[in-house]
Amino acid sequence: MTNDGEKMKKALCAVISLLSVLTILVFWYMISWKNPELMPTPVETLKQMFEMIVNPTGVSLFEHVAASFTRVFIAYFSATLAGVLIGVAFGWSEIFRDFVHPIFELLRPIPPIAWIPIIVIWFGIGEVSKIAIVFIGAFVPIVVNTYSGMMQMDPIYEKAGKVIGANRKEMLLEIVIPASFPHILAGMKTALSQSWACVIAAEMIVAQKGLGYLIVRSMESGNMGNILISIFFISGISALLSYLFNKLEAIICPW
Amino acid sequence: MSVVGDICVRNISKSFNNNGKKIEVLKDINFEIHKNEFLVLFGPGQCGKSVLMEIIANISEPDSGEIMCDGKKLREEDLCMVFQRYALFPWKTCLKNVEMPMKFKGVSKEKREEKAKEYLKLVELEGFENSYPRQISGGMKQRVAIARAYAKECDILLFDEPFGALDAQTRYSMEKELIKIWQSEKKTVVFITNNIEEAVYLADRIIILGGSPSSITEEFKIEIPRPRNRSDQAFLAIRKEIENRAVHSDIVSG
Amino acid sequence: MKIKGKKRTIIRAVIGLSSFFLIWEMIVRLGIIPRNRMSPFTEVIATFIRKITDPTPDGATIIEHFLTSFSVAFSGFVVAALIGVPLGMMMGYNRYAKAYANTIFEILRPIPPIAWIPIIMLLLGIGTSAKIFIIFVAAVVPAVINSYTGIKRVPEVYINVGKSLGMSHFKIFTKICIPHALPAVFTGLRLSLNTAWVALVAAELLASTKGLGYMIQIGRVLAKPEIIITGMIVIGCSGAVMSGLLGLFEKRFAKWSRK
Amino acid sequence: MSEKAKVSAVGLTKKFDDLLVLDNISFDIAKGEFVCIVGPTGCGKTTFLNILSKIWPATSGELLIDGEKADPKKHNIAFAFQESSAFPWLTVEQNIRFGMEQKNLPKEIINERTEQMLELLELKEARNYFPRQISASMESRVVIGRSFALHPDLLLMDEPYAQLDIEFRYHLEDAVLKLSKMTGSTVIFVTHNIEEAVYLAERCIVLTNKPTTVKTIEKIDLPYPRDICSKEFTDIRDRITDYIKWW
Repeated sequence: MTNDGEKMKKALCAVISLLSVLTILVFWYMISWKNPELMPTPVETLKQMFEMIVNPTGVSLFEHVAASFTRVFIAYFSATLAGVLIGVAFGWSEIFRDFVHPIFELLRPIPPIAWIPIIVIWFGIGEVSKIAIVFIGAFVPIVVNTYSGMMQMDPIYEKAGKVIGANRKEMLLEIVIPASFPHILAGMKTALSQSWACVIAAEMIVAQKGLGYLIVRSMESGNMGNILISIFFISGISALLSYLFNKLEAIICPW
Repeated sequence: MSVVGDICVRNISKSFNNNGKKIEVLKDINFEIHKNEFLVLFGPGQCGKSVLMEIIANISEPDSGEIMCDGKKLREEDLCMVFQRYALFPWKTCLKNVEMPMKFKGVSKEKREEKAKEYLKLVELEGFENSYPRQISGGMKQRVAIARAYAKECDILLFDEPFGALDAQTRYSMEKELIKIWQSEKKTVVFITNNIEEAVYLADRIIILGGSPSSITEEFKIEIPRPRNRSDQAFLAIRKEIENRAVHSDIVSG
Repeated sequence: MKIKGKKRTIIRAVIGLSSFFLIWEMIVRLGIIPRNRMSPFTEVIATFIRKITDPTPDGATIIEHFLTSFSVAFSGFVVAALIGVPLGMMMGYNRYAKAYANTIFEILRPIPPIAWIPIIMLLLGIGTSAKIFIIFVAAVVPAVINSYTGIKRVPEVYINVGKSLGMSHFKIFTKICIPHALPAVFTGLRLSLNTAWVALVAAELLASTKGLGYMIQIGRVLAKPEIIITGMIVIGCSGAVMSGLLGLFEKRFAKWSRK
Repeated sequence: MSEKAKVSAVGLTKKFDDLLVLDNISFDIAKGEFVCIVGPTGCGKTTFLNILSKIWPATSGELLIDGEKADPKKHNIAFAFQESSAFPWLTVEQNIRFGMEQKNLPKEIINERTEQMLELLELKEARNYFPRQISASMESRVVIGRSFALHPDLLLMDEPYAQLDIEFRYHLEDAVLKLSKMTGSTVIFVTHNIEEAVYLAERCIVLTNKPTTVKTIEKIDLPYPRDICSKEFTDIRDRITDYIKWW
């Protein structure tokens, strides 16, 4: 492919991807044209969003976003801490693995959303129950990835460690954990998207504030505009977070 | 703490059970390793050379027999090993990789950094202290691994087919370099290879492993003066002799 | 020590699990957690057996709940697979299809599947077809992405073999890229089946008259923990069984990829 | 350019943007000739081979087979790559048949040649195994079998068994020699190992460092099978080594 042929092909692709964004907008217009009272046109939604940000009525959009964000923040970091610790314990100590891992495997298939009813009964409808649900959503992938990272470590590292005189503690801290770090990060990335899914689900079912709550309230009042705006914020934030995560990952874990 | 006398490997046997079936790999191996000698263990592909090496390095336990030195069991602090697949830690720079054995021995930070720089100079890698293993070539990675082995400052160095993954020309340069380092800083070396030319180029003495389960079949003393020329007649004569006696006898069709 | 190792691990697993159930039983029996918040393990088992035939108190037997949920989730999954896999592969094969479809996917991907439920419910109501559409939208994303990466990650050396044999671009795609991508496609299908199952439970939690999601929701409303836990166990087990079955399928089709 | 030349390169040059990699390479190879290409480590041999096999287009210059422009669709070009290129989803037998099926050879010829290759390369018992279930040396034999089964006009081999144990190499070298004589294919064999080149080749093309060009072409007229310890062998080997020696 000569250079300019290549450039021309790339330009064509860019045009086509613009075209696809266009199709979404056209599709959106079609739906709103078909049932106007239910579905606002993209322009109306933008105006509504602008309106909500500039002079909010009642609970502002910002507060909803902040509520959801803090819940994810708290749950995600505690889940990461607990998940990595337990994942490493599974990988490193055979006794802990033999006794506790079967229990983890028993509870793992239950999706985090299925925990909502029982958690609400246990912790009521306060902040604790929502954070608990997000915690479960983030905790499981981190444990799974940390554990598999340690199991799949190349045995040559263990042999090399032994031969250059590393004792058990040094082997764990200096060799095994760094070697499984890429897997741990992969687990944290999945956990990030899972946490966002869980916080929305939890808020949709039991909350007074948060984007999930805003969506359900708007659903009941048939305010599609609000739903679309909240979805825009949800996907925007989680896309931004995973983008930042990838950048962070490239810096701290290039191997 | 240094190793005084020779090392003797006494009737080492090892077998694995591969889902029920017991496969004998090594059958009472006996040989001596003399002080500051460059000993090469030669054998065809899967004849258990690496298994024997890991037993010497006590990474794995033999079924029977032991490895004695100065009257007591050879200890891990007395030896270090270089692997075919380098085994450098990708998350550490070359300098930090070489520092690790000293760090595990509790050497202070400045001292080990300075010593590590010295060892990198020994393998002609000054200027690469802060680059990561992924940024350097296979030959250079192996030189860092050799520097790391020397950094442990033990008396015995074990090499498990270290140049197996390198192309022929890089292999020639690494062999020349290894002999240069070995002559400048005398250690007892046990070197595994399945390449006869490499064995004759490097060894003071060659021990041939063969048969299955493997046992010592031959032993050759190489008196050619160093640095050796791979095309001179004496070199080629020995190489031909080993080839006839050791290799063709039991070439296993792969 | 070696042979004993295998047996020892199994013994320890049994001890671990039985102590888990024992502690669960004791906590409730001894009243550490009050009866209306948690029911003991034995009562959950009893409820499970009773519920196989008895529709009270949530209006349907477990089997009816399961069948409702399974039929909706599975049909949504099948549609997602039939559309997602070929679309993903097409994206891998032709750069213009990729430019078109990939942009849409990059926009849809960050939206959590649950967030689709309100939009679709408002537009299509809360009937079965609405739920199937919800599950389709949720399940199609992993199917497409994994099929796409499966095609894209074909090692260059295999493609070069095809080129040196003078094979056409299409033939390389069908004879080399697709067979190599099969294991990745199956991983994608397993992921989308799991996503389908999760989206189904979520949809039922929000609005439904029958199904496992409805069962655990009603369990909460009626403050009957044993109903909730039974529902959770069935959801968990059926999810695990389905992905296990898919694993067998994969073994059959892509057995070369296993050692 | 003598007519009888089966394969000839005419002024092959390759530039990546403005980095000159291949600099005006020309040579002629007769039908059924076994030619080795040797060069210092990292002298762009793989780029050279990818151009020869038309996987990459040359910036300028031509490759001719039987005087025509070489084209994978028209001519029979086979390529044994360095890293193992047996398809993991096909069994050993299917792998060997794959090349011939793509060239739409008649059924009986495919069956006959497949049996022949399985027999010659001692892969008979492993015919139904997948590449992941057999040893590396057997896998490289599958690739060699697949390539020779085409009776190719031009067979390119890029150090096909570099990663193998040394003593398998002797085995495979003899197998390649036997097959090339039997199928009468013109072989271009690339290697870093000068001893291997002198052992195999009728003629040896020595390349320079980047930008790669032909330094010299050495004729090796020793009878087969050659004794690597004989005086004449080592003299030729030393002469070629001096062209390349960087260590």
